[in-house]
Amino acid sequence: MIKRIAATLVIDSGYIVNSYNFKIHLPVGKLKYTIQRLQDFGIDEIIILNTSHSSTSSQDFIQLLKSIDSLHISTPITYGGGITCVSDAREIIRAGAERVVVSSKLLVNSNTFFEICSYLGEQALVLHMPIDHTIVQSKIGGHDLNDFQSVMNLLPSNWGGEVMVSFVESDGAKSPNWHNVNRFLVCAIGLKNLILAGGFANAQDIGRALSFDQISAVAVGNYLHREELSVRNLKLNIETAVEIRHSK
Amino acid sequence: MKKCLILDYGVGNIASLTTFFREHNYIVSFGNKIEEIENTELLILPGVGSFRTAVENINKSGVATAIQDRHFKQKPIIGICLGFQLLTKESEESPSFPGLNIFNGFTRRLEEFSRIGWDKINFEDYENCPTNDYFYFNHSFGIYELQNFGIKAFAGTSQCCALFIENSTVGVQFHPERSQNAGKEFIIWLEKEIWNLND
Amino acid sequence: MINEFTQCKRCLYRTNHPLGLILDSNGICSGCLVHEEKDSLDWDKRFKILREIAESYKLRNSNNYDCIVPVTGGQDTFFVVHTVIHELGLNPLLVNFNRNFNSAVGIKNLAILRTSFLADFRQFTINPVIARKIVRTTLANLGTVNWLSIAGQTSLPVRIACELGIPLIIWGGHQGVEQVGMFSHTDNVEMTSRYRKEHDLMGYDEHNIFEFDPDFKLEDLSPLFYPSDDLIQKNCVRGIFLSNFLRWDPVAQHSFAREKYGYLGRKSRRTYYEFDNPDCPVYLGFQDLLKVQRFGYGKVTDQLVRDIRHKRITKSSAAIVEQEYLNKFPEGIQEFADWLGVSLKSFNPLLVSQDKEFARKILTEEWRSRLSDSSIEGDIFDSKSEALIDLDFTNIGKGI
Amino acid sequence: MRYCDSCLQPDTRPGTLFYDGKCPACLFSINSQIWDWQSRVSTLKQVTGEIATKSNGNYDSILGVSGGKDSTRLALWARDFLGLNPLLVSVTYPPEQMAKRGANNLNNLSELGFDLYTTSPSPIIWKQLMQKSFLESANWAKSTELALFSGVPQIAIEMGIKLILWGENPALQLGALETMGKTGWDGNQLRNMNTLSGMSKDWFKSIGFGESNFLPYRYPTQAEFELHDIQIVFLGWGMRTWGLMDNGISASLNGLESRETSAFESSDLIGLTSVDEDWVIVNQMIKYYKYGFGRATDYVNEWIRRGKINRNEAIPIVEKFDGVCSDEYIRTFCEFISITENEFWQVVQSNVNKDIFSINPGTRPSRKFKVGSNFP
Repeated sequence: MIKRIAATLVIDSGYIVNSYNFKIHLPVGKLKYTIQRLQDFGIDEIIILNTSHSSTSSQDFIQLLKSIDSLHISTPITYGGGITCVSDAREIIRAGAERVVVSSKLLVNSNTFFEICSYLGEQALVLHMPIDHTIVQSKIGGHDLNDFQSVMNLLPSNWGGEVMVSFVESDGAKSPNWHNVNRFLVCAIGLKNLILAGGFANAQDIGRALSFDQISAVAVGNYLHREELSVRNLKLNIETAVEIRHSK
Repeated sequence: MKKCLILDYGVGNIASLTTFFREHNYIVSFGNKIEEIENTELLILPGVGSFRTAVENINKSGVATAIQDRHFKQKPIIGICLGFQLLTKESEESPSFPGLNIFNGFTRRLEEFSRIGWDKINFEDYENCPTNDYFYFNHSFGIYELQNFGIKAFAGTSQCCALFIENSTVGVQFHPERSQNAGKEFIIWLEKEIWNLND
Repeated sequence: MINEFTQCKRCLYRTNHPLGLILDSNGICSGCLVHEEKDSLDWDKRFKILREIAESYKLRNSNNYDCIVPVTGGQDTFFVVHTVIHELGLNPLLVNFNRNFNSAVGIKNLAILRTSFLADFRQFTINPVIARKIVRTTLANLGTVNWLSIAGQTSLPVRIACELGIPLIIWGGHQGVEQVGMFSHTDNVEMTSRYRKEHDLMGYDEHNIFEFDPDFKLEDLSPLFYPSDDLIQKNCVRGIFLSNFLRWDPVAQHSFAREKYGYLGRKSRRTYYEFDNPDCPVYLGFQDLLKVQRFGYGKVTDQLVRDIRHKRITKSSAAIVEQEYLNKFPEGIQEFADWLGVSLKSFNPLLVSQDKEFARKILTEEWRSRLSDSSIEGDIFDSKSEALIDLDFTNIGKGI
Repeated sequence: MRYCDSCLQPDTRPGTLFYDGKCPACLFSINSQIWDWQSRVSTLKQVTGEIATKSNGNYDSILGVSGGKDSTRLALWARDFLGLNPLLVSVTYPPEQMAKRGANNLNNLSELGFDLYTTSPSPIIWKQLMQKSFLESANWAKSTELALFSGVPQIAIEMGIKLILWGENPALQLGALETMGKTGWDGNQLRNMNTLSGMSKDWFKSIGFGESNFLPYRYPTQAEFELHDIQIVFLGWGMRTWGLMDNGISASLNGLESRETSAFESSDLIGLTSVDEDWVIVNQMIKYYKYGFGRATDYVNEWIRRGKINRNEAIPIVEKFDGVCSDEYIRTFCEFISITENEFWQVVQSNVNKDIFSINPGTRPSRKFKVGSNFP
């Protein structure tokens, strides 16, 4: 499979937001316009992380996913946020998403994770693992490195889904903290299908991340909205030993 | 305007398929009645969900023979992802629930456990292929050893079959409705080369 | 009618702000949060980044301009042009989209601009027949007069950049950052067509305006076309905003422009501050009425929020000032009706359709007299008397 | 100095040749009676139609306008008669120099339903070039004329518009043979107009600015014309009623605001010529002192050719109004290019054609010749 560049769209109070260290959210705009442009730029996948699930259930998000379909969106969509049971996951797939993002809490605290896997098929799941080098088990469910390994051990060795690892400290930054990324990659040797996120905002950092075997995709966040033709230029300027998709 | 029917078997991303085919000038309907299956110009077997649920619903609505009938009468069918697997004999995902057995092959768990992302498809000795572009795959089961004579293509380095066409029945493991421009051009290619369905 | 959206604890904005506003856990809005950076960032370091960008575009070649600067007869044009020429040492081409109706002050400010700086100037005036048609359409369907001039102002400089092969466009303030804190200043957010369509043009760009009025001819709107992605990429066109690189304070910048260049303001009934939009005779008049109807706040609110954040006024006294100005009868409304070629009464159906108390107003037939010829009798506020020899609502004027 | 037998045009205009005692304009108007105007119009329609289709973007042609009589008439004729969709381009004067009626006339053109694209060179540089041209050749318009002519082809190249529309063919109507193209309507030799040629880069740089400050004064080269496949077409070639009065009357009836000041101050008899700014009157006066004919002569010559008045009735009009220019125009002109009125008159007097004018200290130069009779 070719390596991918995904877009992470964090949602708060109904808006896409710029997210800084998972703490500060600044409003960027509605999903509709940004998704349209990301598709124009040939993004490989769109990951929607809805952080406003605490106030509204994922139900109202079904309407939103359906409305996205009216925009002639022919880009794979992955939705996460507020999924606590199989029926949530089923609704979201029916509404048009390809995959659902589930938090590590579901895997650690209950059997729901594996129920969803068997119901939808492992390929429809993304396990979200925020890595927080500063605070262990912070409010947002951040894991430090040995935490990460203990969670990974709960997964069957040939698990068919993907794991999205986002570095909380460089969320929204101009570039990731490569010292910590390298430390993480060492302890993730042998894993595969990892999606890296957190401060990936230029072709050089993304190219470097994609060159590791464990990494199948890099998810770009705030950078998407900062420059014109953001993703398109990224794809043009990435010189990796690894091939990426250039859409016609 | 052409007509197409998305077969309702309790599973699949109905919304995105509807939009996708509407954009190709189809009047899209959704159902599981036998006469609907017989009259529509294109039958679509949607793609996301579990093999077992789909087979159960097909049997419950008793449409299996109508589908097989279309195949023998060269009436256009497209099976997308799970829809493609349903066309085979059976699937390792739900062994005791036999498929439609239109394609002589088996669906088994992927050697690579899952294939998520974009890949090119390479045809086996077939000339006027569609544009050589990437398509979106998202599956953990795949079809191997297809004995039928037809147009066959594989995805990247994988052994599982990415596309198989016999008569006017098309099975694709990838999602054209999620493959941006490549998906659009692929449907146009099918209409011209395989189904000669035009507005 | 209390506005059911929650208000920021520190300023007057509510969460129904059209650009999107988010409150943090303490009830402070994203706009106020980002504004704090104005007193925490090292602005010498920020300006150095801008200088480096300017340097990289300066020595391109001598048979072209170094950059394009979009200009109007108001806002922060003088400060931007001054900064580009005298601080950054660039040789800009000044570009103006003529909205088809200007105040005399606006035309004079443009004339003063042209004679005060060593820079060439270009202006595009769309066919007035088409202009009126567009204004009628966007008035009826988007409740705004302003769509045309924003669509033009945000596309003309980019088109000229592609046509002349000038990659850099330098804008003044980024409204999204300054009003609702969409980005941190340090994000150096640049011009995008997504922002233009979604926020500047309320979701409708020149290609989907046909949803409202199918008998527009596409080529009639060509003066509003935004260049294609391919064309922008081919010419490496990018737009940067000064407000990310220096401590952006329009009030201070206007007084600088007044002292150094003689920048002129223009009084308005509905605001206490006259130097933001002196060039448009509608923006603070009829347009502001429509804005209050739709969003419950007006231009005076924007100015008060700015002053609160710059600690020039407290929130409580700002709330009083806001109520004082929000319901004032706008000036220039008869002139706008004349320009559009309609009577004052013809605005009433639109005004009632946007009214929050629609049902009550229909019952009482109150809406019929909202505007009538007598509305402006004895209009003591005769903007013409204070204007210069030219009248307002001028399309093209001499200026000096 | 010899006069044309049939009108009051002296042979002092540089680059014109009289033939059989007649000036080129008279020959033109005599010959034009017999030309097949219908076939000229259809040629123009066919030529402009073909080139128009090659333009990319929304506009198929581009027309240089000042808002004056010629451009107002041409804009309407090109759109409503030839069916073209022209973009109007105007190179505008600095705000101080532009007349209020000039702004109103540009506005009038816009209100007639056209998109209008104006390009305005920096007034600071414009003023200094005006001063330099005036001090050197007593013709302040030499540098500005280059900007006025260069704006249209520059924008045509920038926007990929292949067809440039122009008014009269100076070679035919004014006898400026150096601009003669392949055919009557071909304007691609316009660059050789004597007022345009002879402006080297160094001349510009001598006022102390860099090359990138003179971009509006760069007339595209012949190679650029060919590379971008640009073709200038003289529409006047196909318009039988093309002339000062025809255009002036038609434009006025379409909203043109003419010059109200009396001809005793402007020598602009009907107030229809160069109405966009007023220091052209100063230039006309100086042209009169150089060549012995001015604005009034242009008017009466056309009236004579159209048989409105005969040569003898025209002579007293020329004697009274040619070379007239009120002190006010001179005062504001000197103020604009920051020279004193003494310096002004020194430059003028050093450019007076002393064969035909005598210099009188303290008053303006006076004619040695009698209007209408060859001299000496």
